[in-house]
Amino acid sequence: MGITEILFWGLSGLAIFAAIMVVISKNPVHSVLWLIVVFFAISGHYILLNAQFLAIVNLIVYAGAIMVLFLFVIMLMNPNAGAEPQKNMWMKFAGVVTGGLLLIVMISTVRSAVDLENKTALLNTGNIGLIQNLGKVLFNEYAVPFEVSSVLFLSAMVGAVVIGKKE
Amino acid sequence: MLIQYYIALASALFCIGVVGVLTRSNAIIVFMCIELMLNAVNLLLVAFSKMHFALAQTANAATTAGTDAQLFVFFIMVVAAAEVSVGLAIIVMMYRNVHSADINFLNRLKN
Amino acid sequence: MSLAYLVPLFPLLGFLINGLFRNSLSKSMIGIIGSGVVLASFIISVILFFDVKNNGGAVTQYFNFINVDSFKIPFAFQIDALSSLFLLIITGVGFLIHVYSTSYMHEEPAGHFGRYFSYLNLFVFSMLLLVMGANYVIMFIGWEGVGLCSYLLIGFWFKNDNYNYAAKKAFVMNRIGDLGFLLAVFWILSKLGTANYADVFAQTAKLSATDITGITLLLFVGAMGKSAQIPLYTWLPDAMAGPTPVSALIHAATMVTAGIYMIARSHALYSLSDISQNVVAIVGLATALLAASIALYQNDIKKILAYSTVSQLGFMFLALGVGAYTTGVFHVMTHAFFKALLFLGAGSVIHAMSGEQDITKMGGLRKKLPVTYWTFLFGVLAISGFPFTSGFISKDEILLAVYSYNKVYFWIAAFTAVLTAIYMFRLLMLVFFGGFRGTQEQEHHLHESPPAMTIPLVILGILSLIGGFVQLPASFGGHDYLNEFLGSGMANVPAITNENAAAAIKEYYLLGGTVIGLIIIFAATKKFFAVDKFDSEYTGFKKVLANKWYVDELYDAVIVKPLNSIAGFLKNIFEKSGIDGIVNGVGRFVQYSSRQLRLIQSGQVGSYILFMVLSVVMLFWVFWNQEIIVQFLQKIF
Amino acid sequence: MNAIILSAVLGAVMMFCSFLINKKETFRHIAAFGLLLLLIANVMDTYGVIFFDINTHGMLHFGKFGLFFNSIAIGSTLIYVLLTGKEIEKTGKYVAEYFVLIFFVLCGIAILSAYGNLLMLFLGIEIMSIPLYILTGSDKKNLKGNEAALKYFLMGAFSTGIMLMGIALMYGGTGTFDLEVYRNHAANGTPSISFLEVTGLLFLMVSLAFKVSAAPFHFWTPDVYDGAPGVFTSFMATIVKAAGFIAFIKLCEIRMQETSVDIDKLAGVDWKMLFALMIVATLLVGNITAAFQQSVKRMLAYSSIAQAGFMLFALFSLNDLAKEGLLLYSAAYSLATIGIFAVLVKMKDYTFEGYNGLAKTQPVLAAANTVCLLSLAGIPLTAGFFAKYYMLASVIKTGTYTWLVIAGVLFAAVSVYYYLRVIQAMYFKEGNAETEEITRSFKAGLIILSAIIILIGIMPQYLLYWFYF
Amino acid sequence: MISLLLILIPFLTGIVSFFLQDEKTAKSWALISSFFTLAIALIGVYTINQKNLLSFDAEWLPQLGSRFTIGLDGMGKMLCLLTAIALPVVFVSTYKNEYQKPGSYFGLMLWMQAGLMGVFLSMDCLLFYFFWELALIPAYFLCSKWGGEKRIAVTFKFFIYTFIGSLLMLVGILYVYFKTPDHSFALQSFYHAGLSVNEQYFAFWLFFIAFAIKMPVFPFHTWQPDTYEQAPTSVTMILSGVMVKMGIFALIRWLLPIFPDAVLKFNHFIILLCIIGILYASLIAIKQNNIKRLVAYSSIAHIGLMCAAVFTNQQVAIQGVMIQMFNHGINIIGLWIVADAIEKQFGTGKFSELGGLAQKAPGLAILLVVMALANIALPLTNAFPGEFLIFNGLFRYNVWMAAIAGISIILAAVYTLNMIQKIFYGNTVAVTENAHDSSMNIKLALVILVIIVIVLGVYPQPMIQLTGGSVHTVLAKINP
Repeated sequence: MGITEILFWGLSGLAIFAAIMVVISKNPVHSVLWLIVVFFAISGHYILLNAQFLAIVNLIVYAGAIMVLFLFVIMLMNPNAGAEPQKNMWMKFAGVVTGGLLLIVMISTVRSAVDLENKTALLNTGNIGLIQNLGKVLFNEYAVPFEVSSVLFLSAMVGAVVIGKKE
Repeated sequence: MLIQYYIALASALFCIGVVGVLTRSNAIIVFMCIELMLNAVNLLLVAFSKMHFALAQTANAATTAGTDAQLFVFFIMVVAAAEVSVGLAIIVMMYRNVHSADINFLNRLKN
Repeated sequence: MSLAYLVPLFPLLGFLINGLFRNSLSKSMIGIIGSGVVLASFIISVILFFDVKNNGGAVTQYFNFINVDSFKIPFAFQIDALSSLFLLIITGVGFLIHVYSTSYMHEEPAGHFGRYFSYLNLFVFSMLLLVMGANYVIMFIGWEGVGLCSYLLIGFWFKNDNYNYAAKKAFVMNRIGDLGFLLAVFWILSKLGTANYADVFAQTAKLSATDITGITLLLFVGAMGKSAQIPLYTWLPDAMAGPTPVSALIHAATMVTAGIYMIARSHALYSLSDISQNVVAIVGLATALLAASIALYQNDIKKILAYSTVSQLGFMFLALGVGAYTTGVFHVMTHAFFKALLFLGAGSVIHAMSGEQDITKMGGLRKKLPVTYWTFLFGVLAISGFPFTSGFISKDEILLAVYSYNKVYFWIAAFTAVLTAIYMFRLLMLVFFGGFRGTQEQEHHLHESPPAMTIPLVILGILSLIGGFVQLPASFGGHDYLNEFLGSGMANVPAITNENAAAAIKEYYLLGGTVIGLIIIFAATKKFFAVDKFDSEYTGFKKVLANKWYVDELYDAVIVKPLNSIAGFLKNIFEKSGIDGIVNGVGRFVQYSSRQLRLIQSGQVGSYILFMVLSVVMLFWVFWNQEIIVQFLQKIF
Repeated sequence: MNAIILSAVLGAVMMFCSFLINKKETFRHIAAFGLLLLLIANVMDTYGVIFFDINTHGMLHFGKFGLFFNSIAIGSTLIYVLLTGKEIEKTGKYVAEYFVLIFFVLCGIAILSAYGNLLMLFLGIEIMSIPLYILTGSDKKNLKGNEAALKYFLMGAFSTGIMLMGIALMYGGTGTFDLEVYRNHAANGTPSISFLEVTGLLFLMVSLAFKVSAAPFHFWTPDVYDGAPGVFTSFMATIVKAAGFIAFIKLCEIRMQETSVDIDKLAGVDWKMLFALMIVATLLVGNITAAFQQSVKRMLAYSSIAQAGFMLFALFSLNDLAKEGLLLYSAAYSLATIGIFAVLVKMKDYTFEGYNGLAKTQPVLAAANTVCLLSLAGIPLTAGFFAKYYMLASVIKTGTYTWLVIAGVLFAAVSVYYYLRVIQAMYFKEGNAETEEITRSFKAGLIILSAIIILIGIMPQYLLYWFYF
Repeated sequence: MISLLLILIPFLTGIVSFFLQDEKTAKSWALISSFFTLAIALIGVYTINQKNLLSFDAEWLPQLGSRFTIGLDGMGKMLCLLTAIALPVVFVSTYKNEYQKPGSYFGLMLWMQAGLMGVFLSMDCLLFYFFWELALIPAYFLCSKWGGEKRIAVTFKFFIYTFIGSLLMLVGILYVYFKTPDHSFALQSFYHAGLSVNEQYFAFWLFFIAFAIKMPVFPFHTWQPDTYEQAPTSVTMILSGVMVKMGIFALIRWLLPIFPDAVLKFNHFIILLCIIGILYASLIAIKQNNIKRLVAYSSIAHIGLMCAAVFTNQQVAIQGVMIQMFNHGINIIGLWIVADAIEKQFGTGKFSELGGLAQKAPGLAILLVVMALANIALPLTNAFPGEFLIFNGLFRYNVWMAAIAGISIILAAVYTLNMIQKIFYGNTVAVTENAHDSSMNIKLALVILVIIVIVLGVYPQPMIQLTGGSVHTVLAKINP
């Protein structure tokens, strides 16, 4: 059991634990913080998988920008308002059960997948995750989606204006 | 590392996100759980990319197989960011009108 | 022969003229037209008759009525011995009754007067079609036509609902018979592909025994309806609701004998099936007896005559059943004379009694209405078989035929004949003898009927006295001309001849028997019924007879009521709640399920997503176990 | 390509108009003009006149099918803008922005009709959806609008998550996002079907089923269509939904026509059965629930689900008839629905009672509405008939699952029930329906619309003529 | 050419009629149009078929393999003639009725006629389906706009019911279409569609249910009495006189030749169903207290008889059905005219509230009696030859069925005479106290019908010859 394995299991455990905390913690602010922890753990996985670029972007975009945005909004609507009215127990229970079922189904599917026999994800090595490679591909094959995504941003921007702007 | 582990991990995170969506009623937290789901997917994609890279590498050393998955992750992040901006805007709009971020607070549309 | 089509044509014209212009024409005009057309066709019938007598019958075809691949039905007339004889009866008696009607119906307003005569003409037309048709289909046309006319004429006074019911009853019962007739025709058509008498009788070889029996029995069902035999006889007494001349013409002289005509016509088939012959004989006999027994205790003059008609018809069927076709037909003729006479006489009486029909309220009319009395007497003598009257000759010919066929039948028939005499004399006595039992003003304007009514009476009286001589047994120095005449028309039927000694002896027995019997009956009835007071309170068995063996009630309970209740059930329960209930139920179910289904749309995002995820899970499950489901689906569809 | 770029550009242009011009009407006219340009550009594209020749590296494949659909979508949008542009102005103060968003939606649609790569599918769906979230909530003070927007957004985002999971799994199974590769893979390598790929396809199917509001993923539809401003509902319910179907059928083509149930050999699976179940569910929910609605708008929302059920027939039987039929259906369905909504938004009262006696007060509206409704019901002599005809025919042509067709027609009969309710209200019930003031041009537009519907219904060959590729 | 005119004239005049506001104009316009159509139809009946003359063929939907093919064969001629006669008679008899929006009313009537004509003329299955619906939709609007007080719900039921039927038929049509060798909807290719026996068994029902609902045969009949009662009488006349014939016509034109094996398999069951229906309807008719409902049920009985005869697979029977279709149309229209006259005059069709009309309205009484007698197929009325042949064929098919079905003859007599008696005989009651004879136009219409009744009753042969050919073609298909 090398260092990578230990890291892998540690990060996985952390991610799952943090994710659970996101779901169960009462205070929205806490769940935001726990979510950030999840992101860090996932970035850790990226680094393990030697996808540095994504690791960084993940931290910057998610943990940095998006989560801050979330925090702003939560602050904007005073935090203790986050003490949401309890959903009825039944709903919660049903939710958990359903989620569990989904998990079981997915796992079982994967387990019964014969074509995944001893396939591994290459750790530490493999330089496809490095920027120079990604950049090359992005601006060659992926030029069109890259450009198209600008439309997405435009519409998001317009939308934010239309919705968010106070009259 | 066996790919099944990654799949299992991603599925777990994904399902936790789903559970959150189902159990919480604060719009923001629900939305956060959705983000969680997206991240699970991202992780899975990266893992797969490395898997396919590994497979392809046995054939020829200089392969760049699996790059597209990582780029896809990149795009997911992009889209996620855009979605967040719109989503939060909507939530804020609702908050302005009803001073609550509870998804069940407004329940005029039914049946 | 070329004139044949004229015979029905004249009445048809009369019908059209009287029908269309009934409001514009004067009564006398209508009467003249009405009777004139019948007279015209009578004259032609006479010509045809002698034509047939001299140079045989013939079939004339006019146009294709129905003409499909599997069979052709021409619109053709057949004039032969049988039909020409019937033509004479129909048009002759018909003419007399028309004349009679002109004065009998004189109180009717012009419109109805015209309607009456148009119906009457229409009847004559259909009756002529019936007898002249050269195939069963044409006969059927006339068959239903006369039924219609009898319906119209029974319900002639349509303001009275009972009359309407009587009319309806008559029509419906006839229809039951008609169905049998129709099925028989189909049977013939499907076997032989033709309905022309000539062809059918020529190809009887092609028919199996069952075919013949079936056909003949079904035809006989038709005859039951038309000629009022058991079990379909009950309409005839009710039919007396119609004007009396109508009863005379339709329900005594002509229409009701259609059944006899039809069987005589298809004798070629009947004589091939002993079963059906026997059935005919038994039914006829039973009917004769039953009707006679009922007639004993009726008080309505027309009802008595009606039942006597039924009974006489029974005699005719008996004759046919025992194979004495010509005799049957002969009795039709004589019966036409005396029964028409009796009805018209009764009409004259009713006329005089200003509408009264209950004989217990009459009495001693013989002085007031001499002509009516005498003619009526002739009629009574004839029907009760006073020697050498037409009735005697025809009836004892029947009895002889029956005797040679089956002794039991003979004795029953003889007994029935006695009954006939009894109720007829009872009628005679109650009406014309004893003291008057009616009210003052009835007595006040008792008067003999006008000549227009009496002349036909006289003619018919004479006919019913001497009309039988065409068939006077050789034992009395006569010769059966009619048998010869008909026999010529009726292939392969041995004409019943009375030329042998054995027959002669029986003749004398019968003669003696009748004379003695009649004298006794005359005395007895004179003693009992020629009275000043008569109470009609019957008890015990008499009551049963007076109530006609409760047959009507029986039918009502067994057929009419159940049918009604079934129909009611179907209409009110089965249709509404059953079928329509299901149909509307589907709609209601949709609405209900809609109301339930929309509750799933709870309006809560949480539950929506919950359902989505659940269905994703379901989808996976289905997906990985779908061979099960596929098999399941294949099982269903 | 023309359509994608031009629509994006036009969107940008409208954005600038929004602060260069301040007369509301002009936006409408510019938009209409822009749409016309777009239509022309797309038609030229169809016939090989391509303005921008870009190597998309297999990201986009421009087939006649997709381009035809673009023409239909753009054309119906044009009609939609011409008919109900006025109402758009009434929705809020950001008139130009609404048009911008509509253009962006069209851009997304153009991408969806041409995507050759799951990435483009993802982007297209997002580009199409995000503006819709906003349009749904565009009437900001209206709480129903807010609720609808929130629901739509949350569930949309969730379905995006599902879709991404699907894509990830498919990648895991195949190592690529390229549809071409999938297709070849399906063509030559059926036995080596990968569990991950199939699972991923399932996830993708779910998310797309969500977009086209097929039961049991339809729950957002009634609420959103009901809550959103009528004008935008009309847009969402017609063009957008049809686009969803186009994306769906392109996806189905890659391997969902496999129908061999042989689990132990892992050789294919019976997708048809899944679709059959989904179709029955959709028809059931849509028709049955619509039957008891009180508000016409909501009834139309459910009926749109029902119509989706019929369009799913095309996905069920992936043959030539299905594709032509889908085009015809989206054309007929869009036209009819746009007409109905155009009338609806003019009504003061959206309930059935609100329609009572419309035939007296506004005969033209009533007549046009009747034609559109009959078309939706699929009565002959209207375009709707041939749409349904194609759907049924395509299934019967597959020779299997005939019971599905029978179920379909039975539900069609149910649909007649609630469509006729509107006609009854308009023609046979007493009352005087109140409408906002109706302009001549509006009436003229309606008449032309119904004329088109009937024309397609009587002689569709002239339209069909183009579809045979 | 003629056949095209038969469709176009009513259709175009109908369109024009929508824009006519004034009552008189609309009425006379419709009347003129219908008479013109009648003239064309008569010409059509008496022209010998040269291809270009009677039939018309044009490109329609090449992609779907459907052509606009219409043509007149014997059966078509007869039914087109019926349709063409029906409209003017109806218009004349209801000339005095008031309608709101007369323009649209008559427009829809004419469209309905166009649809009916199309159904009888079309030689292409898709076209047939089109006209089948085109005939239905105007009927829907007519009934629910101008009908009685319960009209909306009732008509709704009627529409949905028949619509389900026609949708099933559409499925059947497509099913057969894909089996045709040349993927075409043409009549001939349908006749030669190589359907396996099992396919026939399946598709047969899809077609049959549609037709069964249309005719209607028990147990699909429940829409009919209500609709006939609620619909405006002139529409009812067309519905019962002509539209129900669509079902029987379709049986003979489409069902029998396309699914011969299925017919031979199921006919026993269907005939049984029909006979049950006949007795059922007759019994219910006996209990009816309302002239309209009575006529409706009697119509069900008659239609059931025809349907049964169609499936006997007997030349005689089908020949009988052919002429009976026409004659039943004539008779029932006559009965409806009387029913309408009575209702219009006294505001009620209930026997219990009527009586003694014969004294007040002798003319009407006589005409009704003739019509009623024709309804019970008395000899020398037009219905007799038809029923004679039908029963004959039924008898050839199965003696007992013929006998049982024959009971309906008796029951028919019962309820028909009931009606006559309750309405026209007996003494007058309060309602009919100061009744007057019906107006000239009604009498005129009835007289025309009566003349047809008598003429065809005495000399049915021409009718038989007219349709003989079609019978042969059909039977040649079933038992080659």
